[in-house]
Amino acid sequence: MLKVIKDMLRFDTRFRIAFILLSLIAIMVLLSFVSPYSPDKTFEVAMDSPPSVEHPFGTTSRGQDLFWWMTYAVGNSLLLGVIAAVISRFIALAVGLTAGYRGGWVDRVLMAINDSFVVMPLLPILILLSFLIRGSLTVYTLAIILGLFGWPWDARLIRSQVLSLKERSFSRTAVYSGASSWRISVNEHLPFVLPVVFATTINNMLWSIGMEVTLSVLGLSDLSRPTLGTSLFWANQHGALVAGIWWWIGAPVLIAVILFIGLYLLMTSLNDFIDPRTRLRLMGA
Amino acid sequence: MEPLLAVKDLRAYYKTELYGISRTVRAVDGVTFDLYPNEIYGIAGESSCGKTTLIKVISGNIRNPLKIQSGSVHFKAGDIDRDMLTMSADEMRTMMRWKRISYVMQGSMSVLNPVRRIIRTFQDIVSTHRGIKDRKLFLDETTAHVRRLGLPSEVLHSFPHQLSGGMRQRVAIAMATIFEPNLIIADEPTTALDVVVQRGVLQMLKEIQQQSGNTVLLVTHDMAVHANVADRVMIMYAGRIMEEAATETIFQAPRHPYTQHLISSLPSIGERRQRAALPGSPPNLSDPPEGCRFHLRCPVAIDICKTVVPAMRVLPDRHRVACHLVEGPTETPQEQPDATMTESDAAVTTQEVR
Amino acid sequence: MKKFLLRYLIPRIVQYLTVIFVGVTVTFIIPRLTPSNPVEAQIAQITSSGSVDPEAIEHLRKALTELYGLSGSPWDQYLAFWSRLVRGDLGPSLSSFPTPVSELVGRAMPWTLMIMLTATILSWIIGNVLGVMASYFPKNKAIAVVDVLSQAVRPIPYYVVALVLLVVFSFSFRIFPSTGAYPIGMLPNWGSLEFIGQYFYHAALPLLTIVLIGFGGWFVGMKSLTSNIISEDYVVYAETAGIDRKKIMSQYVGRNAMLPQITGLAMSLGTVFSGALIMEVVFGYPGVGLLALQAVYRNDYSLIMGIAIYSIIGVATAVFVLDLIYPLFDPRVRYE
Amino acid sequence: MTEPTNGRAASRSDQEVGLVIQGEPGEKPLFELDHVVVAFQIGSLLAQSKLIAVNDVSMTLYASRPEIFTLAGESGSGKTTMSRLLLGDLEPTSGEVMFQGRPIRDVIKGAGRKRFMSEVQPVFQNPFETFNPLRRVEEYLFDTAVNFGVAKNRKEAADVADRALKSVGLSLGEVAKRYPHELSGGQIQRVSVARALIPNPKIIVADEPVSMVDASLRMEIVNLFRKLRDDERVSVIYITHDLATAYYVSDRIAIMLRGFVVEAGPVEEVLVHPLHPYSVLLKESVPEPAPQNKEAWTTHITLGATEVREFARAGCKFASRCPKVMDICRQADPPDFRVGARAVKCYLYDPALHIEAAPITGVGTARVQMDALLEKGEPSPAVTPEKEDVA
Repeated sequence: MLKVIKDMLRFDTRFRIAFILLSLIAIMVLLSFVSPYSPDKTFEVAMDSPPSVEHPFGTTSRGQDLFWWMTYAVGNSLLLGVIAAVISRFIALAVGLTAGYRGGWVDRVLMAINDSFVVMPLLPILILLSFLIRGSLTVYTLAIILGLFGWPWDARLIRSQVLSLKERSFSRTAVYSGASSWRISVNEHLPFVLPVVFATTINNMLWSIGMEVTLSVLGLSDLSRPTLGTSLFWANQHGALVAGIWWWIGAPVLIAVILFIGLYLLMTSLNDFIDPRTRLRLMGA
Repeated sequence: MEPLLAVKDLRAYYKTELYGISRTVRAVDGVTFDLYPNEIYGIAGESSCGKTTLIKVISGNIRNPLKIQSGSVHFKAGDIDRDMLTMSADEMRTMMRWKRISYVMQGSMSVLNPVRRIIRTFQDIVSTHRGIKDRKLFLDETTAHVRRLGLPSEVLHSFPHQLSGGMRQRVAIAMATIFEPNLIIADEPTTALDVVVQRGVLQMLKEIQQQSGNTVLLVTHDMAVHANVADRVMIMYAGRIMEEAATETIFQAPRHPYTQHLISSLPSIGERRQRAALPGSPPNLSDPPEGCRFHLRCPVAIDICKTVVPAMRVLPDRHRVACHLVEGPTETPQEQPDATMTESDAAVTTQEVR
Repeated sequence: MKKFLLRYLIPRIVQYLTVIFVGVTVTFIIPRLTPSNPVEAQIAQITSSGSVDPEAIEHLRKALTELYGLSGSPWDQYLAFWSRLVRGDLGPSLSSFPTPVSELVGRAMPWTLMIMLTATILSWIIGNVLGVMASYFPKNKAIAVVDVLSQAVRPIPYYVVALVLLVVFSFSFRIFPSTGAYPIGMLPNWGSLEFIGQYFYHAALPLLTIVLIGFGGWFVGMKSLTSNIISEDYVVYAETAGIDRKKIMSQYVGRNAMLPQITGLAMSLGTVFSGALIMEVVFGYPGVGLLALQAVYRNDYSLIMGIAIYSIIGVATAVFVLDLIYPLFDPRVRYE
Repeated sequence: MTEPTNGRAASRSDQEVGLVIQGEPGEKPLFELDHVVVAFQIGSLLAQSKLIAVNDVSMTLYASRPEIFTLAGESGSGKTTMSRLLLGDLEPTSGEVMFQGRPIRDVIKGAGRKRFMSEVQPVFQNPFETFNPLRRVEEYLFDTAVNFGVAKNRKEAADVADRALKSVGLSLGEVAKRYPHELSGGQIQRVSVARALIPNPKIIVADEPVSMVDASLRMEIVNLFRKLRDDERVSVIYITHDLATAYYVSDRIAIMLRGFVVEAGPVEEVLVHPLHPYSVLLKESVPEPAPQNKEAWTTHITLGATEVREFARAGCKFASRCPKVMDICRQADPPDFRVGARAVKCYLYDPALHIEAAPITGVGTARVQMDALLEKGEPSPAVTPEKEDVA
């Protein structure tokens, strides 16, 4: 594992950049555990002071130190992304594998529903849903909701992967070796399906963290919890842009850019690395 | 007679690098041969013997990671008398492609643009090389050309997916011959086809060659096809030429142990004597054996075969054999021995293979 | 023709109806699965602003229950839901009572669609053209810059990109207006040149945003498609035949790589539409997105419901239209 | 059959016509196909058409008479469908496939499936697809040994695998820890046969096992089949388009065309003196590896690829290309006519028609109007050779 990271750091610029950016994010998340300020308290520091040595990102009109608030925000946003990704992975795998392996009318029905969700504009539906439960909305419930809606694209990908694997001769060899369908999926197909699952995980995290930003800006989330979205919500509420408190908008935007570009580059570089074709080429095929 | 195409000591390698691991596949490694006007020259060999790479070089399809290490491909016909490897992409396009050298690719199923009618590809080719002033005239000429080759003119107005595989391969041959080029390269033209269709396609190719007197370079792994179509045959193994001779000689009096084995193992209807199988398998070209590349599988190998690359011997009737057991004058210039590997090559080919 | 109808058209129509069916059903089920009761929430909001006669509240409760289609068994509600939908009657908006929801959405939708469709087509074309060029001229510096730029913008959430562009172009440099589709005080009048000019002036930044975010995806997709297609036999063949490189790029590589991109466009319209809504929120553009924001702020449940349903129908229809056009580009579908 | 073949007569060979042969007295045939038809529905639910991939095929195969049995034909002839039928992947649309005297649909029910697989094993066409490129090939040998109860654990399985590999001229030492790409096509194909041998099957169904193997390695596979038949008493169903290796290795052969077995019998007879005009054409089209006759092979004008609509036609599927075509050929499917030990589906051999037995030559000289190529009424197997595999 360490060797892999070392190799990729040496030979893949994208991975190098991703590594640096995500290290910054990781440091921020860790710092939140030693934060001198509680994220729930307001008016602990002077209001509206621009970035300084004491307050690296400045302070807000709510009297909060923006840097330390952002350390919580990044952590919460990442947590939301991970939960949503894990939940949607389970659904995507279940739907994709079932449709791919069962085939026939099961496949047709599942894919008709799946494609409907792919095509549908999800934002209005998410607005409706969050609107109805906004009283009881927490980071966790929002993560679960996003997880429940974030699977269709990936289920489709997994299904098509399974369909092509099923057609390959080695699957039939496994059948005639007396292997059970369960063993065939695990031994023969998983090494090909896992890279797809992995790549889509990061992609899905990007999607759900972005969606949280959107819903929060509309006021449809737990606004007392710091996240990338609620940071922007409060900045908007206090008219930070008009009032010239640029750092209040700037800090979350900067962090978001670092986080998203970092994750995206990590995904593309890992994508190439865990592609079975790369593995085969590295083995000398 | 002067050769139409003279390939001299050609070395073409694939060089790749992935996460710090470099590999050099020495697909064509010191190949010398001549093509003459008005002949069908066959290249035979197993998978990964280098024949496909050789064709890529001759047809001017050198793309990464394929790199020319050394050698020349000299073309001489009409006003052209040059090494093709020194030509720029533009020179290749304006002087050589399709006017002088055309190409019938492997995989007739996929060489035609699936979203355009076939006439449009003809149109692209003709307008690039000759220009189309009068569309009606172009249509008439193309239709006449296609009909002359025994194809219905309707094929021109079809999409590729509407034609059968054999028909598509014939269309590809019609395209390759529209300007009557000096050299037609046919790379496994019938591999995916059924035997009945294969026979028809090869007959068409042979008829065209006989009528126009040009040269056809026919690449196929199927020795029986060479027996029936080619005038001369070259046998490749692991990136090198093992033997080259007139078809009759190759089949009736082969000298190289590899050729001898290939010929004697061919089954034929009406004869059931036991055919021996050759032990082992072709070497990995990213780490080829020293000496003769065939020595590991050769039933008659002697010590020298393990260390020294056999020189090409020239026997009567343009019969060339690269084997230490064959007596005869060596060809000049002598092929370079394996030791010409440059330092950088030595560094990158240390990849563990077996 | 009959075969084409049966093999191509009917599955598409079925899928179109499926999307609408699934979408409408989801929007029907969601409020009934959530613990909150929109009627009670509405009443709580009204009573909190002052004491109201309990009898009036009871009356209101009944009216709202009827209005939201919450009376009767779930199955009755579901059927009633469909029948109202077919009649195009989704009840009145509560915040702009008694304007019907369909009228409000109908008024906002053209603004969204105009800008979204223009921007989508633009970004699709720009992304695809640049994508083909990127893999065909890998050494071109300008395209390399575009490549990096698009890769950098692509992962960042819509809202953040829009916000940055708003700050840069209308706060820092004041090139474009920061809000609205036309100046405040002006009345929409498509006959007046001044209005049309103002329309384009106001639409420029939102348009730019969607294009900037959108083209990256098409660019990356096209680049990987073309890099695959470039090694397809028919391209290698065309190159060996010496056919003009520009012609190969457009007629051989582009034409074929375009087909999956059209399918991709159809599949991504929902996402693009969602993005357009976010853009409107940032730029205060008077489309469906802004309407949704207002509905959220004003607690207008029926309006949000209407927006969700009409958005689904609108996007599904657009996808269907695209599906109908597709055979024009792919002869294999047309002639099979 | 024009004559019933039931009941034993004085001479066994007297009773054997085409694909139906006799076993030991009282022996149940290993495989018995009785007028088997396989039809595929193709197209969507609303625009269906029927493709008959296997049409009225009967044959028997006995464990007491291990043999190499060739199914030969071009793409779209139904030979791959036949292999799937014998492997129990498919059930016949009509007719019956019996395995050891029981209908195959009963045999492969539930746990019986595994028992059936231990008797009938496949070898696939593409050696580089036979094994998962990301798994070591020996895993498949161990899996097979353990799953079929030949070995109790992996340690025992190693011995079993080694023994199986030795019987194909390899050893576990040569194969151990290797990935498919580290072996040659010929080696993998032999490992594939070794794996198939582990459960001690009575039949191996090999679908084009050498078509993707290099010439110098091809004979070792084909010779291996002979060895299996003679030493291990395993029958091999050899499915191929290559008549030369078919002749070299097999005992009986069936020539297939559009789902029909048009000619079947002992390979020496069928391939040396083919009777059906299609068999003649096929044999004439095979290039002989002898340059002496090259002029003949390349000067006859052969046919265009007019097979496009043949599936749909009534009567003999070869009628549109046949130089000896008669009116009756276009009206009804020819039945099997007996000629010696052969069965030939051609009216030329109908004793009732009293046709002079003249040798068929120059089948390839007829030219057929090629515009038929452009009709696309039926799915063309020439365009999509996998068509016969749609299920």
